[in-house]
Amino acid sequence: MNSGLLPLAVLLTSALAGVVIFLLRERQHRLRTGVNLTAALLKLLLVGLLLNGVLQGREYTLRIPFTDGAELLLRADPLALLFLSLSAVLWLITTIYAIGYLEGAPHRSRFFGFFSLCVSATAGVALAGNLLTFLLFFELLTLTTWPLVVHRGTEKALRAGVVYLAYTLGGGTLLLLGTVWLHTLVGSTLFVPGGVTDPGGQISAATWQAIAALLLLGVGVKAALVPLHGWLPRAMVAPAPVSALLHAVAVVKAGAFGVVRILYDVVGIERAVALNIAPLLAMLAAATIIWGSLRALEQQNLKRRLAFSTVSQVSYITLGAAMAGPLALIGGLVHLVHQGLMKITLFFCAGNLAKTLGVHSVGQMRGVGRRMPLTMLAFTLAALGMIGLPPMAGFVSKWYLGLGALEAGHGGWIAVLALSSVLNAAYFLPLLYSVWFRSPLPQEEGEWQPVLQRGGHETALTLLLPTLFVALAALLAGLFAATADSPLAWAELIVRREYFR
Amino acid sequence: MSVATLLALSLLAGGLFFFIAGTLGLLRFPDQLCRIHALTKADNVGLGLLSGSLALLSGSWAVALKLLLIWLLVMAAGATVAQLVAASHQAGREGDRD
Amino acid sequence: MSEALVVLMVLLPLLLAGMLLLAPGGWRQRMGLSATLLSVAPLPPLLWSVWHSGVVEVALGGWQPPLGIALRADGLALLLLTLTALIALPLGLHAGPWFRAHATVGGRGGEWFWPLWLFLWSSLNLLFLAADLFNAYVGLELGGLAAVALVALGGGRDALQAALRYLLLALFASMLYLLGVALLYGAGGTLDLALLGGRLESGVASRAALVLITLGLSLKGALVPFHFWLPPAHATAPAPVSALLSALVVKAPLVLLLRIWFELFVPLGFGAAGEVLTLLGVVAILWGSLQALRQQRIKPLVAWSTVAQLGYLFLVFAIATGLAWSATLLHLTAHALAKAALFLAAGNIVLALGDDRLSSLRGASHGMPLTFFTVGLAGVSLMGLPPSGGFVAKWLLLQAALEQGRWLPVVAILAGSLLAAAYLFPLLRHALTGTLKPTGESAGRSLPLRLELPPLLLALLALLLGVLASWPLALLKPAMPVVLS
Amino acid sequence: MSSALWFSLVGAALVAIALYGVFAEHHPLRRLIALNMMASGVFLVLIGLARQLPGRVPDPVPHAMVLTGIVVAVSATAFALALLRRLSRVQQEEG
Amino acid sequence: MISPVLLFDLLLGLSLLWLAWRTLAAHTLFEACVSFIVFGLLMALSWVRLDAPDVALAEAAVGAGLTGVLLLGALERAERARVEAAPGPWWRRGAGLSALLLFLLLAAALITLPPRPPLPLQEALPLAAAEHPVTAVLLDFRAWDTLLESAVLVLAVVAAWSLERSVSPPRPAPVCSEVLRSLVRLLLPFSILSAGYLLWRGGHAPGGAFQAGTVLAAAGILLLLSDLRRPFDLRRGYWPLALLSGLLLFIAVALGTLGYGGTALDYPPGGGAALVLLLELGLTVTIALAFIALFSSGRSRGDE
Repeated sequence: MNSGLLPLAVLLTSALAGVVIFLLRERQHRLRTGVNLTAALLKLLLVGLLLNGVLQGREYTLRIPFTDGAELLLRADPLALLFLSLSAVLWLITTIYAIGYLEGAPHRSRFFGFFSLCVSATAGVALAGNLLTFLLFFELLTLTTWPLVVHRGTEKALRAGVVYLAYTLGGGTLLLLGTVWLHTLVGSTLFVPGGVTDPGGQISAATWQAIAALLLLGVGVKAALVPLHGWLPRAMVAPAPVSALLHAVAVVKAGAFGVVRILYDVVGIERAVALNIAPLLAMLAAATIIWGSLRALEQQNLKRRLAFSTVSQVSYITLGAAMAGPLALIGGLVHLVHQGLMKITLFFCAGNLAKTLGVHSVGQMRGVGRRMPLTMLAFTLAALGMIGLPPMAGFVSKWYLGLGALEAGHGGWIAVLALSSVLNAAYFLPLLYSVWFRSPLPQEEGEWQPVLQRGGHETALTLLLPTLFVALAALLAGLFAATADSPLAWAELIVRREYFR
Repeated sequence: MSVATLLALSLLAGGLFFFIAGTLGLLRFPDQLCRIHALTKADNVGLGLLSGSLALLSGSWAVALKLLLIWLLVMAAGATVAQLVAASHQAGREGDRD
Repeated sequence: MSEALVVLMVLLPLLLAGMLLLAPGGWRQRMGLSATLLSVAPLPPLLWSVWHSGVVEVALGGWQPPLGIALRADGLALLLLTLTALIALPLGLHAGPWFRAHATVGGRGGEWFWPLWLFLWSSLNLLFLAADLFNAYVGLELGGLAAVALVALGGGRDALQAALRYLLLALFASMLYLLGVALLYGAGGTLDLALLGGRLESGVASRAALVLITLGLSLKGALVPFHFWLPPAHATAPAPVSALLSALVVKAPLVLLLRIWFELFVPLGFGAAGEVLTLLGVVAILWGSLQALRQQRIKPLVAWSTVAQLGYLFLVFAIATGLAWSATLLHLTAHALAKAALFLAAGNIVLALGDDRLSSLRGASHGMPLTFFTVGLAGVSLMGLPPSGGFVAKWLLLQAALEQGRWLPVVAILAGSLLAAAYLFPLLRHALTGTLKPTGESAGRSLPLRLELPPLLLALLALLLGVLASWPLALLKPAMPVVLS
Repeated sequence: MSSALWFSLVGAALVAIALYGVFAEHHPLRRLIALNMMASGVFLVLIGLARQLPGRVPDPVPHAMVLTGIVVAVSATAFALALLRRLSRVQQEEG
Repeated sequence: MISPVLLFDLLLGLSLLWLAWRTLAAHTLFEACVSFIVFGLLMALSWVRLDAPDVALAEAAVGAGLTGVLLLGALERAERARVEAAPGPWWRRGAGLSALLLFLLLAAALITLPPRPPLPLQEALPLAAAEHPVTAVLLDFRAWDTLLESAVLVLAVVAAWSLERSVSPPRPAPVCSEVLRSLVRLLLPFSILSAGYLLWRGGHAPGGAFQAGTVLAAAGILLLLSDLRRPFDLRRGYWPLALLSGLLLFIAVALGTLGYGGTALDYPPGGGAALVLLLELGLTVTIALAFIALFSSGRSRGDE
C-alpha cells in the first residue's frame, strides 16, 4: 500500500505548506521562506523517488472513494511524471524568484499560501488517474490561481480576474458536462492508453464527437486555443512570478497536458483520427500558432508580447499531439518541458527588467545589455531557443515536430512550423538587436531608474540566479537531448511504452 | 297526541311568534335604541316559551332544569349587552362619532 | 432504548424551551447555548443505532397505526437530524454574541431568540421523523409560527411586514395540505404514510389530494411561482434567523413532499405529474439567479440565491431515480451548510459596516479577513466547485439527468452554477482586494473572533462534505423509497 | 345525497370562497378572516368524511383532528393579530 | 318529498355560504368581524347537525367566541395599519378562477370517494383510558398530537410576547359600567363551576379540556374587561409557570411513561384514566391562561 502514499505525499507537501503559510502573520518572513523552501525541496525529493520508481516500472496508485459509482484515483504514470517533475523543479525556482521579487510587498502570506496550493493542484492534475480526478483538480487550479491574478487588488487586476474567471469557469463547465456524460454512458472515466473501452458500443460516433468537443474545448481554455485565449494577455497585470507560474509551470501547461490526456487516454488516438477530431484540433492548433505569433508582433509591452508568444508556443504541444504520429507526440511532449524552461527564463528576465530598471515596453530596452549583461544573456539564449535554433532545447522539439509532420505526410504542418519560426524570429531578433547593438536612450527619454546597485551585481541575487539557472537548464536540455536522462529521453519512453508500442 | 305534547306545541307556536315579532322589530324600527328594545324583549319571551315546550317534550327534569338555566343566562347576558350597546351608542351620539 | 432517543429528539428541545421561558431574560442568553448543546445529546447514540441496526419505528402511546401515531427514524431522517445539529451548534455560538452586539444597536431579540429557536428545532426534528400525516401538519404549524416569530424579531417595519405576509401564506399552505390529508384519510382510512400506500387506489380523490398536498408544500418550500414571500422574509430577519430559515426551515416541507411523493403518489402512477415540478425547478434556478444578479444589497442577494438553489431540489420529481433522490438530498445538505455560513458571514459584514449595500464593501475585508474567507469558501460550495459538497451533488444530479437524456435540467444545473459564480462575485471580489478605502482606515470595525469563527466552521463543514460524501450517501441508501431503488 | 356529503360540499365551497378572499383582499385582517373561514371549510370536509362511515357512531379521529385544528387556527390567528397590531404601531411611529 | 331535516340542512348550508360571501364583501372591517362571529355560530350549529357535539362546543367557544373577541380587540389598530395596494383586476380574476377550479376538484373528489376500511375502534376503545371516543383519541390514541398542539398554543403566546419591545402592565379597560361588573360578579362563579363540570364530563361524554379551558378564558377576559381586579400581567411571577403547566405536565407524563414502560405516552394499565384527567387539568389551565395572555398582549400601552 505504501506505493499509494507517495503520490498523496507529493500532493500534500505543497497543500500543507500552503495552509501553514496562510496562518503565518505578515511579518514572519524568515519562517515563511523556510516553510516554502523546505516544502519545495521535499516535493522535489519525493518526485525524484517517484521518477526512478516509475522508471523501474513500479505501480503507484491511490484510490479515494468519491461516491458509490465513482472514485478518485491518483496514479503516477510516465506522462504524469513528465509534467510533475517540470512543475516541481520550476516551483522551487519560482519560489526563490518570488521571494526576491516581492521584497516588502503587502499580503505575502496570502500570496505564498495560494502559490503553494496552486502547485499542489497542478500536481493533482498531473497525477489524476481518471477524468473525474482530473476535473476536480483542474477546477481547483482555477480557484487557487484566481487570487494570484488579482493579487495587486487594483481595478485593472480585478477586471482581469473577472475575465479569467469567466473563461476558466466556462471551460470548467464544458469539461464537467463532457465528463459526466462519458461517465453516464460508460460507467467509468479511467485513463486507458488506447482510449476508454466502450464494451457495449452504445456511444455513437456523433456522441463521441460531441463528448470530445466538450472535453477538448473545456481543456482548450487553459491551453489557450485561439478563440478561448482572451484571458491570457489580460492576466499579464499580475506580478511577474505569477505570470511565470501561470504561463510556464501551471495553468497553460495543465491545459496542454489535458489535451494530450484526453486525446490519448480518453478518446483514444485511433478513434480521434477516425472521427476526424484530431485533424480538426490540429488545424485549430495551427491557427493558434500563427495567430499568436502575429499578435505578438504588434505588442509593445514586453510581457504582453511574451503572453502572445506563449499562446502560439503552447499550441505546438497541441499540434504535436493532434498529428497522431509517434515522433510528433514526442516533439509535443518534450516541447512541454522545453517551452516551460525557455518561457520561464523570458518572464524572469522581464521581471528583472521591470523590477530593477522599471522597463516595461520593448522600446525602453535599447542597449539594456550593457546595464544588465547576465540577464540579457539569459534572455538571448531563451529567445534563440524559442525561435528554434540549435543548440537550444527549442530546436529539439521543433525538429521532432517537423519529423512528425513528415511522418504523417502533412506538408501543411511543416509550412506552419516554418512560418511560425520565422514569425518568432520576427518578434525576437529585433529585440535582441536593440538590446545589444543599440546605444541606450539618453537619460530623460529612456526613464531608466537610477542604477540599483546591489553589491556590484546588476540586480538582486535572488532574481538573477534563478534566471541564469533556468536559462542554463534550457541550454543543457537542448545540448544533452540525446543522453539517457534528458526530457527527450523521457518523452520517448512515454511514447514507446504507453501509446505507440 | 297527549295533552302535554299539545301544550308543548302551542308553547312552541307562541315562542315562534315572539321570535318573528322580534326580528320584524329589528328590521322595521327606525332607531337603534328601539331595535335593541325589540330584540331583547321579544326574543327573551320567545326563548322562555321555546325552552318550556322543549322541557315538556324531553320529559326529564334534568333537561328541563338545564333549559331553564340556559334561559336565565341568556336573559342576563342579553340585558347586559343591550345596556352596553345602548351606552356606547349614547356616548357615540354625544361625541357625534357616528 | 433507541425508541426513547427518537422521542427525546423532539421532546428535549420543547422541554428546554419551556425551562428557558421560566428563566428571567438575562439568564436566557447564557442558558441558551447550553440548552442547544443538551438538545444534541440524544443524536449520536441514535445515529449509531440506526447506522448499525437500520430503521427505528416508534408507536407512540403504545398504539400501532392506523390508530396510533408512529415516528420513523430511517437513514433520511438521521441525515437531516444530523444536519440540523451540525448547523445548530455553530449557529448557537454565533447567535449569542451577535444578539448581544445588536442589543447595543437597539434590538432586544436575544432574550426571545433562544426559546423560539428551540421550538423551531423541535418542530424540524418532528417533521423529519413524522410518519403520520396529521402529526406532520401540527409540526408544520409549530415550525411556521416559530419561524415567523423569529423573522419578526428583526423589529423593523419591513421585517414585520415580511413576517405577516409569510405567516398568512404559511397558514394558507397548511390549510391546503390539511385538505389533502383529509381527502387521503377519506379514501384510505388511516393517516399513517406507510399504511396509506397499500390502501389507496388511483381515483379522483387521491389525484385531488396529490394536487393539494403538492401545492401546499411547494408554497411552504418557496418553489418559484410561490416564492415571493421568501426574499423579504429572509433578508429582513436577523442574520442567525435568516441562516436557519434558508438552511433548514424552507427545506422541511420539501422533505415531507419527497416522502409523500415517492412513498405514496408514484406507486399510484401519478409520477408523470413530476414533470411540472421539475419544469418549475428549472425556472426557479434561472429566475432566482437572475434576480440575485440584480440585487444591490447583500442579504436580499443571498435570499434570492436561496430561491435559485431550491430549484435544484425540485428536479428529482421528473427524473425519479434512486441516484437523483440521493443527489437531491446531498445537495440539500451541502446548500444548508454553505448557505448558513454565507448568511452568518453576511450578518457579520452588515454588523461591521453598518449598512448592507454592495457598493460599500470596498476594502471591508481588511477588518475581518476570516469573514470574507468564509464567504469565499461558502461561495465555492454554492457554485458547486470541487472540493465542496455542492460539487458532488452537482455531479450526481447531472449524472441522473443524463441517464434519462433530460437536457433541460442538465442545462439548468450548469447555467445555475455559472450564474451563481456571477452573482456571488461582487461579494468575493472584495474578499481579496485588501486596498484600504481612500480615507486610509479600514471600512468597518474589526469583529471579535467569536463572531467570525462559527461561519468559518460551517463553511469548512460544507467543504468537508465534499470529501466525505460517501458517508451521507451510505446513510441514505437503505432509506431509499421502494419505487426508486 | 346524504347530509354529510352536502356539508362536505358546503365545506369545499367555503374553501373556494376563502381562497378567493385570501388572494383578492388586500387588508391583512380581511385575509385573516378568510383564512379562518377556509379552516372552517376544511374542518367541514373532514367531519363530513367522518359521518360517511357505515357504522352508527361517527369516526372520532376526524373530530380529534378538527379540535386540534381549531386550537391551532386560533393560536395562529391570535399571533397574526398581535403581529398586525405591532406592525401598525411601528408604522405609526416611523410615520 | 324532501324530509324537513334535509331541508333544514340545505338552508343551513346555503346560509353559511351566503354569510361567508357577505363577510368577505363587507364594507367596513367592523362589519366583517361581526358577520364572522355570526358565521362561527352557524358553524357550531352545523357541527351539531353533523353529530359532532365536541366540535360544536369548541367551535362556539373558541372559533366564534374567542376569535371574535380577538378580532374586535385588534380592530382599532388594524384600521390604522397602512396596507399595500389592492390587487389588480387580473389578479382577482385569477384568484376567482383558481377558486372555482379548486371547488370542482374537491367536489369531484368528495362525490367519488370510495368507502374506506373502518378503524379498529370497537376492539381498542374498551382498552383506552377514556370511554368517550373523541377524548380517547385525543388523549390516548393520538395523545402526541395533543401534546404538540399545546406546544403550538404556548408558542403563540411566546411569539406574541416576543413582539412587544417594552414590558409594561396591561392598561385598565376603557368602558366599565356597573351593569357589566354585576354580570361578571354573577357569571364568574358560574363559569368556573361549568368549566369544572365540562372537564369532568370529558371522560365519558362530549366535553373536555378544550371547552373547559375556553370557558375559563372567557371568564378571565370578562374579568379583564370589567376591571374588577387590577390587571394582572401574565409575564410576571408564577403566571408563566401556570401557563406552561399543561405543556410541561404533558412532557413529564410522556417522559415518565417512556421511563416506565419503554414507549412514550403508553399509560400503565389502570392508571390511564387518572393520568388523562391530570393531563386534561393541565391542558385546561394552559388553554385558559394562553387565551387570556393572547387577548391582553399588545393592549398593554395606550393602544387606542
